[in-house]
Amino acid sequence: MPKLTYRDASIAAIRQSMQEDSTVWCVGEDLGRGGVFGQYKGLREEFGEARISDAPISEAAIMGAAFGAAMTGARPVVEMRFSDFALCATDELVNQIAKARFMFGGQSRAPMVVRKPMGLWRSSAAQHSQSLESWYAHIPGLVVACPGTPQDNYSMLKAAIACDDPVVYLEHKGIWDNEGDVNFDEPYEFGKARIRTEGSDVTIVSWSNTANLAVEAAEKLSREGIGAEVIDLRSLWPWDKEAVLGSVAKTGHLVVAHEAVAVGGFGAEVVATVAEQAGHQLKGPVRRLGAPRSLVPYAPNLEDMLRVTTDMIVAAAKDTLEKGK
Amino acid sequence: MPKLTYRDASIAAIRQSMQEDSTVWCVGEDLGRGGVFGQYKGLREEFGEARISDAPISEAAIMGAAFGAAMTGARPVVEMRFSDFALCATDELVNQIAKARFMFGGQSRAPMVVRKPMGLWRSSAAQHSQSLESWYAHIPGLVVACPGTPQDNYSMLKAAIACDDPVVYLEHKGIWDNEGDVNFDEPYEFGKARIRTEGSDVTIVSWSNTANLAVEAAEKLSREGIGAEVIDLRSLWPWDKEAVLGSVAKTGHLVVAHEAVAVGGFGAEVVATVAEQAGHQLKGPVRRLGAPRSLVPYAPNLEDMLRVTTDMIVAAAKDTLEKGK
Amino acid sequence: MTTAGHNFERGRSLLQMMERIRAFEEQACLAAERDKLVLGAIHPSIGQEAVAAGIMHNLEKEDILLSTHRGHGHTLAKGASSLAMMRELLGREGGCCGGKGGSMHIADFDVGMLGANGVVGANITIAAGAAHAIKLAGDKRIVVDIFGDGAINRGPFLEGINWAVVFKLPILFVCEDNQYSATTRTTTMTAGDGAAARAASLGMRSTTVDGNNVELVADTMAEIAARLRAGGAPEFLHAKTYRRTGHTSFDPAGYRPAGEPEEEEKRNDPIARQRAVLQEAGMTLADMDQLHEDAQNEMIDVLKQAADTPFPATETAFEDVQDIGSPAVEAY
Amino acid sequence: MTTAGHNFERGRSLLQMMERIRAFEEQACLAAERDKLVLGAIHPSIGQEAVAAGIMHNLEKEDILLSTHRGHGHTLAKGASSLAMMRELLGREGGCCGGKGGSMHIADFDVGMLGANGVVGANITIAAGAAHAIKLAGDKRIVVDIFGDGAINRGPFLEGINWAVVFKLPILFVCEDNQYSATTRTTTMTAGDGAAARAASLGMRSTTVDGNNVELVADTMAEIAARLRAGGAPEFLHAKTYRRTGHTSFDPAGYRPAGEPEEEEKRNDPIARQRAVLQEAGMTLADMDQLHEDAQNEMIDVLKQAADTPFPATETAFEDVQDIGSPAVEAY
Ligand SMILES: Cc1ncc(C[n+]2csc(CCOP(=O)(O)OP(=O)(O)O)c2C)c(N)n1
Ligand SMILES: Cc1ncc(C[n+]2csc(CCOP(=O)(O)OP(=O)(O)O)c2C)c(N)n1
Ligand SMILES: [Mg+2]
Ligand SMILES: [Mg+2]
Repeated sequence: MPKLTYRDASIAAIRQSMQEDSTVWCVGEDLGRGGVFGQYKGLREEFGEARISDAPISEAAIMGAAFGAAMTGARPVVEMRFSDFALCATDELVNQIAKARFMFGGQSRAPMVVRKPMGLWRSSAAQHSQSLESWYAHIPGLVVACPGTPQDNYSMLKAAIACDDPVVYLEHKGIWDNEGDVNFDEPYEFGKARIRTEGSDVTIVSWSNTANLAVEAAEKLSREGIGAEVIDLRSLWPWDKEAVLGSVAKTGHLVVAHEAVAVGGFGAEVVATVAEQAGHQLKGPVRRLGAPRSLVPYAPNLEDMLRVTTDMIVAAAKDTLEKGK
Repeated sequence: MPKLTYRDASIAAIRQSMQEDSTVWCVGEDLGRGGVFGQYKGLREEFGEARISDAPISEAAIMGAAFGAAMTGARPVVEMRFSDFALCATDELVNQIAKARFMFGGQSRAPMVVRKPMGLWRSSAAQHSQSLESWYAHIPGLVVACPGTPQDNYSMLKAAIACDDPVVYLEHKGIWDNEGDVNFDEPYEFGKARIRTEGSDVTIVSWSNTANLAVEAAEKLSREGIGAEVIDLRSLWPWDKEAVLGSVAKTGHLVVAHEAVAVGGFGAEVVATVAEQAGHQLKGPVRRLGAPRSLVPYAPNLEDMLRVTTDMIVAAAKDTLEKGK
Repeated sequence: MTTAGHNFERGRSLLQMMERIRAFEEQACLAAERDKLVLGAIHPSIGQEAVAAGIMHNLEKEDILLSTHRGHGHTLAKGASSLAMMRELLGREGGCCGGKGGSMHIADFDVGMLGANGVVGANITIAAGAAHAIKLAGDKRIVVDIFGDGAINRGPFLEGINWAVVFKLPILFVCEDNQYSATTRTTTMTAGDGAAARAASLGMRSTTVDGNNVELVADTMAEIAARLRAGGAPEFLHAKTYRRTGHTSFDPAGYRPAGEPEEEEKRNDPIARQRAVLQEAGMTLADMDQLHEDAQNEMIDVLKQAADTPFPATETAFEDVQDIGSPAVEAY
Repeated sequence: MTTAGHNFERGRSLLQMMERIRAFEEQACLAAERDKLVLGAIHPSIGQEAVAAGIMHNLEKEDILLSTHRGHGHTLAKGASSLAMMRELLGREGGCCGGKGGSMHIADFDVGMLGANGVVGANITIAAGAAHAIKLAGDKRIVVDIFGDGAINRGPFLEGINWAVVFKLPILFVCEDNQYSATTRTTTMTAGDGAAARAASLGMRSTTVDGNNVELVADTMAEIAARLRAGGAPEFLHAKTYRRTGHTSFDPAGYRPAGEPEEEEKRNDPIARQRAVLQEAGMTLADMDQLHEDAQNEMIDVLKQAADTPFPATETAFEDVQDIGSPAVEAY
């Protein structure tokens, strides 16, 4: 099994998809030079400029044109550079792409992947650091993917390109260099979580890079004899309710942790679902971790005030166990 | 006390604000002819075209220009016509308006109101019917208002125009003709809910037009001897946690109902907050009502499948009471 | 029987299509106002039929069309079924979008009509993308995107046209300029010399035509289509017309100068003008009246049939959202 | 000592400002690369200083400026403190944005500088709005908005310029054309004749200048400013320059033709060109070298001071979000 970075895993997924299907078309600014994070490196050389297309600084046109192409036989992979810039194409994504198949009574499909690197990236400040996954989970018609590991960035991106729905594909821009084993044959099914660590004392639900922190937290907890089950949801729509409810039935304790602002974050959906469907199984108060409802500052010490850390996850897990006694 | 429609209450609020403060400036498409729902009727005649400005079909420019003006001494009231079209100006609202004061270290303010008529309006279909209030509640820097009655559309709009933060002001386009008493002297403070009906058996939390349905539901319930406390949050950021937690402490039963899609809706935030902070006080499972994660169809019978109704609220209240026994 | 040089068959068929569009929309307005059978807004194109008829005459079924909220005429002229369209307006089973889209989202992918759009200007970039896919696939089809004069003030106008020119895509952009955007006279909100000047500044060949002269629209479109099919660069057509009705069928449009629509109807009706042309070319009044009557009968019948069609099955409210995580299979 | 007709004092002050901008950015790049004190990206404008100096020379403190991610030079020339700016780049207390914005959001409202912007093109509509408020208030100030050549492909370019012309606002839009957008040569992604042609199609008076000739930029801006102050219509300035560095200080920019930046530096450095002009006008080399040294010393000192300044107090991470529902007072 090769060891790949999160970045290279995505390149491998695209390369294989493009080799297998000549309708796959990547489009975005500066793709010819490998993309702003190098996540298209080498592809222009292999597939040429018609299939690895540079684009003008026209996010609305990139998104809209990719959609028109998707309805007309292409399978676009759209690069938005920073998820923040995708807000320049919100009408296209939310009013057009997500709704067309339904509005047109099933006549069309939008088989496309919208790559939107998200999250904190040291001192990128408020316009280059957002995590808005909960927005997209709220929009019928969209699939929402948040890979956290090289393996998942390979298998989820392949699955996203192969599927006929529009997929909002949120890579975390802080972990392009993370390395891990990648099994090219590992299948992925949207809506299936990965149990990152097993445990029977407390359930920790997370996704994207925060799931990596949750794994670290579980290691720390295990040193104190606490068994944490870390569930990496991987996709937020659909999301693996069964895995979460099953784990909570076992542990009776729930911590949900993500990098996005807590208020209105997808953690609220997870907690609310558990409260509705399994509230009686909870043995301690649920704990939800996310950023305060403040903006991402530039200065590193201020930026750190917005972060959910491994230690915060550890503390939250202990807190719910403590209070549940 | 005059009886006014929801529409006329908003006109009265704007008129008074414009009389009191010469920097208030309304801008949007077709405002000169009174606005698409008549919610600016008569104002052009009184204040002239410089202050009740027509605009090109340029939502991004309307939003962006209003912001630039707000930083330069004006107090814009921006009309987006249908909240859906505001998605054409998402970068402006979310990346610029919400973030500027913070990014610039407090040097600027954006005292502006963005009016976005939202919600179901018979057979307007998927691009003219959305309710995205949970999106805006998730964005630091924004205040989010969802008035449900003529009184609130008067006092909340006045307060929104007077305040120095950007306010996303979501009127419900299905209730422009609703009538009610309006007390021009009633003050409004953001973050204070209105207890629409008092009761000690079950807490029903809602906002916008769904709060009106909740009041109807409470009347039905009261005929069956069930006392429902209907809390109309009115603003979603800030929102009145104290009122909700206090009521739940009393009733032990919670129903949250809104028109937006349930998944990722603001109901999740309310339920999650209660689960975190008062889970132990719940005597029955919480119930969350919202639209299924489907799009709004055109045919009236299909559209009705997406609606949260009075009867559904009644049933949910009874269900949590039943299960709590 | 025909004057020299005039393509009589084409002229007749252009008139017939305009009559059908007119009749369809008249019935649709009656369905809305008289019968209250159309609950959403409809935007009639009465008086603008020459644009639809003249352009679509030169398109093949495989060619692609995208349109606006005011798109009944374009859709019908592209070959969609009037019955399926009327059913859609009434939100019925068998509507071209299964009753889920309504007038503003009318579409018939089987005849290459990829949708009206409820968001002004949004189809400009989408249409460019359809043309992009055609070019990527090495297809020979062409794309036409029609939008209103109001749309030229939205960002996608710039972004979509720049895109089409940069990638040299097989597409024609048509600005159907009816002089109004909702209740606003568009020129009052439009800087510079308007649609064609903007298109030209983006490096696009641009033609301006009298959009109520159906023969001229058809001639012009024939040339443009030929150039596009020969691999030419994208083009722009500015078709000048006039919106005779209110913005929607319910809008009395009192904001227009008194007498303006009446004057336009008298002087500039595309059907009347084409009848004059055809009369000149030797077509009898009786023949022309027959076309009118046939169109009327077709659409009266279509409205009747549509009104007799049941509403869609309620479970379709959750169908065709998405395959993965569909509300039809997921609890919510 | 000066040649006839040449405004010696102005020329000297233009050179001085360019030297200060150059020195500031050289130090900022050192702070980023050598000292690792700047953690976010910085976008140097080395080689483009004439645009900032020439335009700002003609603005009053009360006039308003909006800029881009590449905005250090504009901000300094508008009168911001170099120390507050350097502190901002290093994310320190006393930075002009309290360390919360960094290079891409640099702003100094006290000198009318309403912000750089991390979103390409976004300031175009915002700047139009600032001018709108000025007009509503009956003020006499003018607004300048500067953006790059890449921004002309974004929708706000169309919408913002249309807006300014329709409402006849006191604003100058400047396209600072350095020929590149990130790693792309902008012309490869731009249809038609570019910035000035587009502005003209929107009804705007448009001037194109050699943006590395600081005297010419200043002369042109003096005329434009006079027209705007006299109540004239909004205008457009296309300033041609060249991006000598990579897109960010970390970008080696290997995608450019070999020798291109070196050639530009040799032939077209705005500072060298202005030195030649001033020498011609009688300024001594020693005087010019002194300006250079003063600027260098100022910025070396500024970097030292900034590096010695503490980071902001951590509680400021929750301040200045909003008054109502502030995270500083609300639990979350
Ligand atoms: C982005 C957006 N803004 C506003 C509207 C509301 N609206 C619908 S049609 C219309 C006028 C459009 O004018 P024009 O483009 O000239 O087309 P016409 O109606 O004249 O055919 C407006 C403003 C909309 N649908 N989308
Ligand atoms: C909307 C948006 N898209 C993409 C980017 C990423 N980006 C930052 S600067 C830049 C290039 C801008 O080129 P230009 O406008 O010519 O300005 P320059 O950098 O040359 O000064 C790009 C693509 C962005 N910041 N905003
Ligand atoms: Mg029009
Ligand atoms: Mg540039």
